[in-house]
Amino acid sequence: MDAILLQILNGLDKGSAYALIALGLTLIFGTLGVVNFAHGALFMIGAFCAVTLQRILNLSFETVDETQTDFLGNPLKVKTPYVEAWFGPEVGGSIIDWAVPLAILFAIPIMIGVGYVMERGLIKHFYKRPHADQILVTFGLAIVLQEVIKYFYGANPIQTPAPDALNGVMNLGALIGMDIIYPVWRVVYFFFAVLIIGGIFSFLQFTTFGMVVRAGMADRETVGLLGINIDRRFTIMFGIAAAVAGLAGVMYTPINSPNYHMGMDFLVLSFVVVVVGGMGSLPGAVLAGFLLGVLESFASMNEIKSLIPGIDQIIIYVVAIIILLTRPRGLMGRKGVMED
Amino acid sequence: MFGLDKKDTSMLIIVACLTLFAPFILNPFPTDSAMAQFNAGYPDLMQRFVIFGIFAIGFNILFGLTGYLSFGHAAFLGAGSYSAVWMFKLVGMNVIPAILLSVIVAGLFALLIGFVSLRRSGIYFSILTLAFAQMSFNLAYSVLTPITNGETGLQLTLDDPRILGVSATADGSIPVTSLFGLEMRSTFEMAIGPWAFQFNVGYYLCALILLAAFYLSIRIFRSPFGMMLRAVKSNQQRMNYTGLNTRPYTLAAFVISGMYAGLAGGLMASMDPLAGAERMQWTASGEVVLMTILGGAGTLIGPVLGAGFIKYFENIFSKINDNVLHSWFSFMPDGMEDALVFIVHPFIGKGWHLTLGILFMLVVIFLPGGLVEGGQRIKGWLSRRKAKDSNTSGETNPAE
Amino acid sequence: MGILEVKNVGKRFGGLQALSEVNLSVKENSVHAIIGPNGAGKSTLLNCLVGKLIPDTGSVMFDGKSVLGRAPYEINQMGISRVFQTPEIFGDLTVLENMMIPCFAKRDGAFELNALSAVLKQKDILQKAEHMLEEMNMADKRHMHAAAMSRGDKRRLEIGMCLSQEPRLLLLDEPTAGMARADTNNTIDLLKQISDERDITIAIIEHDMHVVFSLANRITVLAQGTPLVEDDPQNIRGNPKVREAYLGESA
Amino acid sequence: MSEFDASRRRVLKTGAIAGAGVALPTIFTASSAAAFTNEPTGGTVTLGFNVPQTGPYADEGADELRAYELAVEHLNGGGDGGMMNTFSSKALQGNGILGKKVEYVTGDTQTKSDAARASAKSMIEKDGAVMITGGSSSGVAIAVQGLCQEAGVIFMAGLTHSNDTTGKDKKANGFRHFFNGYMSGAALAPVLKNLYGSDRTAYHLTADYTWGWTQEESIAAATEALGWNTVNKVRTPLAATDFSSYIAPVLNSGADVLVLNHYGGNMVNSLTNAVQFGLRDKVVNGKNFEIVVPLYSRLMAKGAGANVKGIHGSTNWHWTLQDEGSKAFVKSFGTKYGFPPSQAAHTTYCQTLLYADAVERAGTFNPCGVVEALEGFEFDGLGNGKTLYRAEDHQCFKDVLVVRGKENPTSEFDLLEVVEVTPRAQVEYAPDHPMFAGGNLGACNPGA
Repeated sequence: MDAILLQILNGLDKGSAYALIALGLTLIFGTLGVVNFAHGALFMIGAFCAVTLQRILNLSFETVDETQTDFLGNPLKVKTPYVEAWFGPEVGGSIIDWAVPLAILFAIPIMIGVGYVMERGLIKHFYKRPHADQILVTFGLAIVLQEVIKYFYGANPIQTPAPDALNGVMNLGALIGMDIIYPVWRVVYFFFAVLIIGGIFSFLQFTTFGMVVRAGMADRETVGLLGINIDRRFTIMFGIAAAVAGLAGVMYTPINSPNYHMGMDFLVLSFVVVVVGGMGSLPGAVLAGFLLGVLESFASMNEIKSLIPGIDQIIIYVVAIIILLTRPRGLMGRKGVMED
Repeated sequence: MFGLDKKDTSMLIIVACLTLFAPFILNPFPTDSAMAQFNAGYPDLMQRFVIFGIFAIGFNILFGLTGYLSFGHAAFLGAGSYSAVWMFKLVGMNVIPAILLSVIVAGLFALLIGFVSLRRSGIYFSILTLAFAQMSFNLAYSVLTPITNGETGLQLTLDDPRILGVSATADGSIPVTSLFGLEMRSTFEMAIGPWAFQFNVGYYLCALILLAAFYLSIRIFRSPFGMMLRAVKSNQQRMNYTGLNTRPYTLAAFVISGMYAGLAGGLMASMDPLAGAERMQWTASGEVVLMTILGGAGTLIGPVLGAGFIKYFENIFSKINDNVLHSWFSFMPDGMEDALVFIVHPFIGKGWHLTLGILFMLVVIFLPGGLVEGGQRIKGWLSRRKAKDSNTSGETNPAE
Repeated sequence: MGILEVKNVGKRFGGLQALSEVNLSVKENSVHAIIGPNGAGKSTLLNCLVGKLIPDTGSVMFDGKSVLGRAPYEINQMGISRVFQTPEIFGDLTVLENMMIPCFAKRDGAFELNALSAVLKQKDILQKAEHMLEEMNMADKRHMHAAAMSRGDKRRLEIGMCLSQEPRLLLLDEPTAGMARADTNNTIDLLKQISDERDITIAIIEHDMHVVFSLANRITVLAQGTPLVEDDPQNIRGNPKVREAYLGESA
Repeated sequence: MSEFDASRRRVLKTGAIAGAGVALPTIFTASSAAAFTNEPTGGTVTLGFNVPQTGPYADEGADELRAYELAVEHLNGGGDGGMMNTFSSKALQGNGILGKKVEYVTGDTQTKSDAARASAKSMIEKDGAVMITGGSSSGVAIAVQGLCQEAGVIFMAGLTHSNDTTGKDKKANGFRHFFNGYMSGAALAPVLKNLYGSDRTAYHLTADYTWGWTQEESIAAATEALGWNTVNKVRTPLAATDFSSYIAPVLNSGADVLVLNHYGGNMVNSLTNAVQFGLRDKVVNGKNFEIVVPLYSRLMAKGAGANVKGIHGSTNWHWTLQDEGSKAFVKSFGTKYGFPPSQAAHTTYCQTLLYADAVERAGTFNPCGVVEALEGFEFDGLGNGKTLYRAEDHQCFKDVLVVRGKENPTSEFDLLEVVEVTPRAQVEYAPDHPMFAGGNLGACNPGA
């Protein structure tokens, strides 16, 4: 029982990353009708926002310590971060420690900016082009973005730890009298994802802006005819979708050390999620994200693996095939979207 | 000729000349010049050009004609490769049975996957094919290791039975693939002045098969079947209400293109008897999509151009290193040389992906019809210029 | 016995009874119009006839054979061709190719793996398609991309494509919807000519009374999913129930 | 036809043409003009450095490439000579190899068998490379080794740790300096026993492909021989990035040691995840829970950051070693590039020197001569103590390092500390050991 609860938790946790990425993808697809293969790259750029902030906070000046030597036998240069020099080791140290949460603030303007430039500079010209062209150009963009990151940050994973205070484990089962040990940061990540998803939904549901966007998603032409400048709003939505992907990336860095190809690792998976959820359906994307996360976790349980060897390698795809064959347009897809 | 009209015949002849004279065309630079780095006329790369050309031609029969975007075609390539290598392991080193088996196995595999996947269309179809291919890849990499040899890839060993051949040659080596005794790896070399050209048996076998595959694809494009496939792409609804059952048409196209992929896989294994699971990964499926669209989907020659373009970058640009750069720019003053090397450095060697990504984007942005459109534009521009020339001369003549 | 016999057909979508107790008999070689206000169930009925929808109850017989449970292409092969409200043609193909495809469907059936012979060698098909293009007065457009034509031309092409299959029943779904007056009259003339010259039954779903009364020799009025009345055009014109159905809708 | 310099290729061809009498194509198959594949006939010899330049191991590949460039510099007499000065064999003169200047070509393996073979083939067919070396994974090493055997060139493996490279898939033309899974197990097990006692229950998480399996098998066998118990061996998909669902069951499995048979990004993530789940703070069966990473790499350890502290593993070589060879190598590498070399850089540098030395001693570039010179070759001064290139399987036998993640690193390179240098005798095994059985070295192939 504990084990099952633990795997459900795990699944929700994995699912929150899938759901966040899929949500952004669906927002872009639903509003702009563009299949964005560079969305994984946005996730990756978000993660590197955290890395960058960590590096900025760790910018150091060097002092030579004659008592120690470096690996070549020269006097050791000791590095002291400016932040620590300015605010004292205590405060400075904790600022550095909180780099990842701070990176949220750092990442939002950057991601919206990246999204804006991408949409105005490139994607805009592809609205009328076939989906295949959109896939190709955004795929090319994804390669370029990840290679640029690789050029500056290298190919190895880069450790970006969570603040010490959030680094331990907590017992989630204490309330119900069970022993469910779970890392604090993962719980934070889950609630963060729920918050973002809730935020996006209420934004679309309760604001005029959101209403226009939803109407535009349903029937772009008609809304355009009403004299509403739908394009400008869609540009903003692209920025928001980029920010969602970016924040998902920022918060993900303590869970797994980011590397330049993490976007590609998530890309295929997030497309499977979006399609299983149903193209263009926001609730579908979120639902499918959590569903696949949970199923993936269950499939990695030893009991299930011993029943069907290798099931954890293919579970996502098996589920995708079953769902698509029984529900032609995914869980919550609309008819006629991306079917030709 | 060959049941083709004049235009298609001349295209076939052009392709035939290009492939048969490829060892010359691809080695334009003298062996010792700094530009020799850009020579692509060595057997392995030439083989890859034509093999991936075959793969892309087949993919284009499905995608270019019916519009069904399969993201799992690499699975058929992989299945073909594995079958061919198993043939070499169990039966013998002749390439003919191996290639035949790989085409058949890939065809059956495609029939199975196509039958299920074609129940959906659009992106749902794409994701179904992707899911099947990724499953094949993941299983081949892990659980199916007894059949696929997992990470390492299926290789020949000295203990293979090879019932119609020998397990090991007299000098204790693994025998090499051959066509009735003609070894695939044997190469004729010819030197003309500072140029060197290599003529490889394996390459010419691949090239002949490419020509056959290309010819077949022209026939399919021009046939009623090809027309039906284009009609499927254009309007399925009208197809159905015109008394035509679209499913068998798309399935036939899927199987045919799967068999092309199997043929490519079989040839790949025949040139180099190894089959790795990476051949089935989604990136490999994506690569053939890129080749086809980049070259020009739905055109006859486009996929072959796209295949050449990508393989050229992968194999030539990745091999340029700073040393080579310095030797190119060595005629310049030191500071300038270093500056140039510094500028070019991110785009070569380990940066070849970056260059490829940028070129993809440029082609897609400015040439929506792919490289073929680029060619047409140049042709159009030239003929306009010619027309203008003759016009102006026509105008000036009376004045004189 | 009509060529098309619809008996007791009912169809329900969730809480909405779209069709109930529909009985209809279309006589061979007649022009039969089905009219009715918006939401009367005309399109649902049509979709039940061509295999796009399967009715919950009742039967649909064409030439003595049931069409229920058959796929659209099978029903078409039985001899029913359909013209859509917005012309459905092969936009990426040339006009001539558009015309050849139904000819192939007629000659080779629902599927034929004819991958090696050249299209241009199929003389009989070419001849037939060219002939039909001439009949439709569009021979000069044969090498044009179908998508590039005017709407009226697309409609003519679609009708021509259906006719080249030599169907026994031609179903038209509001063939003049959204057309200018001149185009509408051309279409009426074309349909008249077809029904006069050919051994063909036409069933037409229409909104526009002008079209209905110019063409039909039998009319069924559908209201709220069920036939109100079936009669000759002159009788329909004066029928108070019909007026009520239409006025009631507009009020 | 009369103007040519002494370039290798041209001379080769001219010679052949002259032999045929007229300028007609010449057939290069067995027993034709050249004695062996790509025989260098000019004033230079070309080596092929085939390393991952794209993909997850690109940084490791870049470090290998640096080491190769350094080795070439030293072979040609440049720099400070590095380990050439400490190497026990003194055949190398610093004038290239056999008097021929060493040139090199580079390629990208992409850590894919296919791409690696394509790249190696282009080096052999286009650039005339007489030796191929490099790589950062066993799949690639085995694939390229097979190719080199067929083509008739020497393959000097780079970083490859699978038992199969010199076991089931060994080839006469292939040589491995790096250690392997069995040696990791043999070196680690006694240290672990001393540290954690002999009454331990281990849980293995293993990357689900051949390298992972051979390492899992080796470690499990070595630890079980010392009294440990293995409670479970769980295979994780290669593509997995989040290992939480595999880590979670460990908590309640009754195990008190977790063995992570992962490498590269997999290792970084699984270790990070395990630490996140608080495994290191747990007490099971009255003992502190421990994590072991059998194959350590400093480059990868960096990605795992503070999580590696106190975690034990094995490594082929580490830059803090204080023998003369290591010191010389670190000095010349560090001076040139500004940071210490990785174990991948070390093994590839050694392989290049070993090849060059073997050619010098054999007096020929002929692969069969090189094979003969390397087989049973015993040397010292390359950083791992007295080392033997065993003739039976072309595996190097040398000391293996057991290392631990350092608690208080003084720099970003100072992540591991050497706990024990396990002597060579302890990691040796019979050539027909079951974990290495099933292969056949075959005969050396000079190609052409």
